[in-house]
Amino acid sequence: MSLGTKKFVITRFDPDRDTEPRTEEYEIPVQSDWKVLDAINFIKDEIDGSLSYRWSCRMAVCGSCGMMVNGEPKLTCKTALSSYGDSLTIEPLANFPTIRDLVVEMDGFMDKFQKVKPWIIQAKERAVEEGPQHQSPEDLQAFKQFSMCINCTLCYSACPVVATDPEFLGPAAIALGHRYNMDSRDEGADERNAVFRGEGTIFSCSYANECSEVCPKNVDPAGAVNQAKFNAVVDWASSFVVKREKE
Amino acid sequence: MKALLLRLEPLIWLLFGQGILIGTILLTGWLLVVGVLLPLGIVGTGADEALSYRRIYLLASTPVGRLVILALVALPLWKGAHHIRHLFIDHGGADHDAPIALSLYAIATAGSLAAIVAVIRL
Amino acid sequence: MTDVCRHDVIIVGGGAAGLRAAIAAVEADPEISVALVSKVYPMRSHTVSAEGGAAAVARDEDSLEMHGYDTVKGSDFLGDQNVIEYFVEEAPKELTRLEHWGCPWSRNEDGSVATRAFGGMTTKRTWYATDKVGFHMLHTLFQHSMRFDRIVRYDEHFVTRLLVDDGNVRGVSALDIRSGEVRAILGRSVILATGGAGKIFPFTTNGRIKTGDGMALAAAAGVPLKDMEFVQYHPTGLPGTGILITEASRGEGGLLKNSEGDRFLVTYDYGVGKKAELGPRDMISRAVVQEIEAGRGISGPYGEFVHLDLTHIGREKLEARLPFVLELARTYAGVDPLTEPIPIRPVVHYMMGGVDTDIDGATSLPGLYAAGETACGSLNGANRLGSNSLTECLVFGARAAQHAVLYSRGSSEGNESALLAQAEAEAARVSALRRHKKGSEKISTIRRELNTTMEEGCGVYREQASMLATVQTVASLQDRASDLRVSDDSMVFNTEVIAALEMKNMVDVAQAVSVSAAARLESRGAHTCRDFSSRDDENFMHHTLCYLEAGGPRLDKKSVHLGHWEPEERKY
Amino acid sequence: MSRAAHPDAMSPAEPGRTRTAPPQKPASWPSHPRMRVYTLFGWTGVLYLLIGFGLLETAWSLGQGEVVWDAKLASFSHPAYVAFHLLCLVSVVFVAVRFFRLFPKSQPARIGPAKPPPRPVILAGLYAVWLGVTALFVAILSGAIFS
Ligand SMILES: Cc1cc2nc3c(=O)[nH]c(=O)nc-3n(C[C@H](O)[C@H](O)[C@H](O)COP(=O)(O)OP(=O)(O)OC[C@H]3O[C@@H](n4cnc5c(N)ncnc54)[C@H](O)[C@@H]3O)c2cc1C
Ligand code: SF4
Ligand code: F3S
Ligand code: FES
Repeated sequence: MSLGTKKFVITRFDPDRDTEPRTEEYEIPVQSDWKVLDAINFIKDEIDGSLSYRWSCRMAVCGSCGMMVNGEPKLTCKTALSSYGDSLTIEPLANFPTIRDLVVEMDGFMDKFQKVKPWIIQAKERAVEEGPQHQSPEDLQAFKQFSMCINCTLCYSACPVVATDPEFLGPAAIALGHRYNMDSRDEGADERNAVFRGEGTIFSCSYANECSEVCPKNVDPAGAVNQAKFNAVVDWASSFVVKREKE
Repeated sequence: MKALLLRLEPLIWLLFGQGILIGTILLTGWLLVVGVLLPLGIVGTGADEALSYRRIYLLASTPVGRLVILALVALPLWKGAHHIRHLFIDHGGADHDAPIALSLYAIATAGSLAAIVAVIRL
Repeated sequence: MTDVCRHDVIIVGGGAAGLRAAIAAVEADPEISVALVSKVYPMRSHTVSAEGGAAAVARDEDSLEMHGYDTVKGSDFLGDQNVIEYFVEEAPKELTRLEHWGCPWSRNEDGSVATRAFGGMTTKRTWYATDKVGFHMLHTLFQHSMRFDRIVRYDEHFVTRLLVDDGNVRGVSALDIRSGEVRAILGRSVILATGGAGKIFPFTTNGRIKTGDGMALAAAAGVPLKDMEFVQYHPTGLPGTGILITEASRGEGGLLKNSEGDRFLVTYDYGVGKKAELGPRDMISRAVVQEIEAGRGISGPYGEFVHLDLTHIGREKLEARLPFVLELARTYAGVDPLTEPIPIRPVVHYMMGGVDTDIDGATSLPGLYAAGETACGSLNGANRLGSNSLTECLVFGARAAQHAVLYSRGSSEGNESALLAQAEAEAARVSALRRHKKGSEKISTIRRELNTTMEEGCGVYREQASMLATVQTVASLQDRASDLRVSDDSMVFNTEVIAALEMKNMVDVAQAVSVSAAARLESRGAHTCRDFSSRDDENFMHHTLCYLEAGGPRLDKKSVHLGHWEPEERKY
Repeated sequence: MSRAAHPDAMSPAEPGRTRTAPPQKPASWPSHPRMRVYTLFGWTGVLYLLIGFGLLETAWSLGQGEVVWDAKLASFSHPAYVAFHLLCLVSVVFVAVRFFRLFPKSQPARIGPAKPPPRPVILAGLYAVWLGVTALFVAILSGAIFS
């Protein structure tokens, strides 16, 4: 079913040509069941092949199609077009440098992501022959929600601290580190808490809660970050009581 | 400066959090009394009345009284200092965070120490 | 001058297969240098969208023998039995490793790993993490891979060619999408793990990136593609988008119903019989098509469909086991599965065929290995069983890497200047493409025409005449695709150049599919011909090999590795 | 987009591989209702700092003896002081309501071996303690008990 036409005001930036980002307008016919991404694909296929952006799965799970839609970070393949008026602005994700058009630079995020040691740390590695470990459904529940992050980085675009403090680890990375800390199979909390208390410290978060408001996967990174603070304080306090080997 | 700040961060956050939690819980009653009930004359300030020097002094100088006053004074200072620091950061002052933060925390520390003296002196 | 990077093992693809291979390579030799090249960040790979589960024997009531037999039978006896035996044996170990690495498998009350029922599997042996199994496996693998600093990632690098010297593969040329430069990434062995090619069809569960690049790369280097005619249709995709509603929804009790509200699968003539909803995908897909052809479909804006009914399962179980299905149906079909049936129709899902490899993942080109969906090591034969392929990525990703490491140790340095010359040529090709504003063909037009002809010729039911017509159309598209119009001449993040490169790969792969299909004059597994409606073991119990050569495609045969299990009539 | 975010926000590991446009803050922020609430929450910090020092002075005056204390009490009726206290009261209630909403989810599902109660229980507990302590405080200071 046709929804008539809508106007898209899209940010364009080509470092080879433009000194700074500019906008371009496209007026296109849209369908009632389209997501925002469908409209952008239509523009690329039919009107302007040079428009650059990332996308792949079109089912809200690969995390690559985040953009600012009318000033809010959105997963464009999940956001219904019908909930907007006749004109939409599409911009690259806020708080990230822009490489081209709607493509932002992920390097800083990937570094932070790796910094929190997002892998199982155990004093002694297990052999396959030992079989799968036991984990009660309850223990699984303790971290499950925080393992649902698709790394779409919408939360980074929404967080006021990320906007101003370039070192801040940021919601998704902290949620990921916390996910492993809360995993009953993991023994690496000390190491990660040291990271959490170091450069880019989790204590920079001012609990704006914007990250959780925009998260398309209900990861609740704000909850994770603030739980992580709680744990990091307990860990810090107990370090006065029990001497740590490494530091 | 920054390294020092990083080391202090957990403690500051703890005090800040308690400033919000305990501070807010304690402040509400106090503010109701001095902001509403006292000006309306519902609680009296006269010699034998509720807020008289003698009665309040007796209440305040108990160990519990001293502790409550300490919490009531010091914790909001930390909440305030920390939030003001964040206001600076949010409004573009992240590059000067360390000196601003340390000054603010110095103020809160001074206030807290003074509060300790004040309750001991009672 | 092209930038040169040197490593030992080069892995193309950061999906389940590529990541498992990278980890296996550094496990096999912690000193080795591994390049992990991927055209998207690894966690964006399409493995992320797999929903239902990964198969491996886990319970006492189950056995390797049973898993093996189910797989052989599912493959319509075209699977290589040595490969299958190795696979079922390694499967539990691989999934256990993933458990050790932190994969949040769903659990039974006692804390053991939970398993669910899947189509064509006689017992519950599919491990799952709610209904986001691929997502959790991929992220677990990616995060685990970050421990190893010997794995050097080349994110958003598009591999355009295999660099071959003296009959050995010695590296790849890769377009750095961000800067627009072509790099020569040199090494002693290369593993292709580039996933499937669903995008050659119009209606598919596959994401944008599944354009069969690895198959085209191998074919261009003279390596045959095997069993390309076998394209799996999944019975339950959402009309319009093609988004998958996982088979696990049937595993958990979902029922297929026609416009009259009847469970049509229980009717014997569809060949699914008693197993009904838990039959294999090829059979159920055919049953759905028959049902629609018989006029018992429901019509909607995207054609006829039938219903997948989950309403009787109950909120609690659906929310615990199938939360993603709820989200997908609500967001993309506008129905709430708690109270309404989900509209579904068969959708292109998986390529059984791929780069011809042996059990070690080795191809006919020395130094070149392949694993995952892009490879055809003949585990899946004519029809893959649901939940076997995620496990396949792990088992054969690891094995290919182990052999690639061994191969790297024994091989000598190539002739670097010859390799660099090839990379330079690639740089020139990409650069010409970038400036090709005057090309006469629009990428989206070619894509649409390719999609249309593939569906017409190589759908659920095939006919000789239409298959031959498709072969013709694809050949003409191949010519037209050499003159694509690229309006974007920027160096930086030029996605139109990528689309053009992918378009060429897709046409190549489509050619292999259509040519191989037209030559198989029987019905077996996913390849169902109306003109030849039964299986013909006498003449067609063999794999198809397709070489894409300068003069056109050439077909050959390869024998099936039989053994333990005798071919029999496939009945459920 | 209105204001620029910090130029180094999410800065590249290898800067300048290709030139980038600097990061921008979301244009919607200044007018966004959620961001307004958040900013207001930050601004209550100023009041907390002031009220903290005000209380310090009050506690100090209690130590100074009856005359000073009575003068202090008298000053509380000054309109400016009343206005300040009422402003503080409003902000304290605002802080409580926003913070109590956020607090339960920042409670880890498990702290070592201990498990805190479910989220709704924490929330109810917070409100109960808040109202209880406030009532107790008012009762004591107004002389309803301990007189
Ligand atoms: C919707 C859906 C659901 C599924 N559900 C299940 C299930 O429940 N159980 C199951 O067993 N299987 C399932 N499958 C199948 C299974 O997910 C795939 O077969 C498997 O994930 C393929 O993994 P892969 O590593 O081979 O490829 P992919 O995950 O597709 O990864 C391919 C990689 O190669 C890279 N690449 C490709 N081309 C190039 C190039 N030219 N240059 C550089 N890099 C390149 C890509 O960037 C990507 O990283 C499902 C598939 C789909 C589509
Ligand atoms: S936490 Fe949510 S918003 Fe942030 S990256 Fe993950 S999924 Fe995206
Ligand atoms: S938005 Fe930012 S400030 Fe904290 S709660 Fe979320 S990380
Ligand atoms: S395209 Fe994958 S999340 Fe939107």
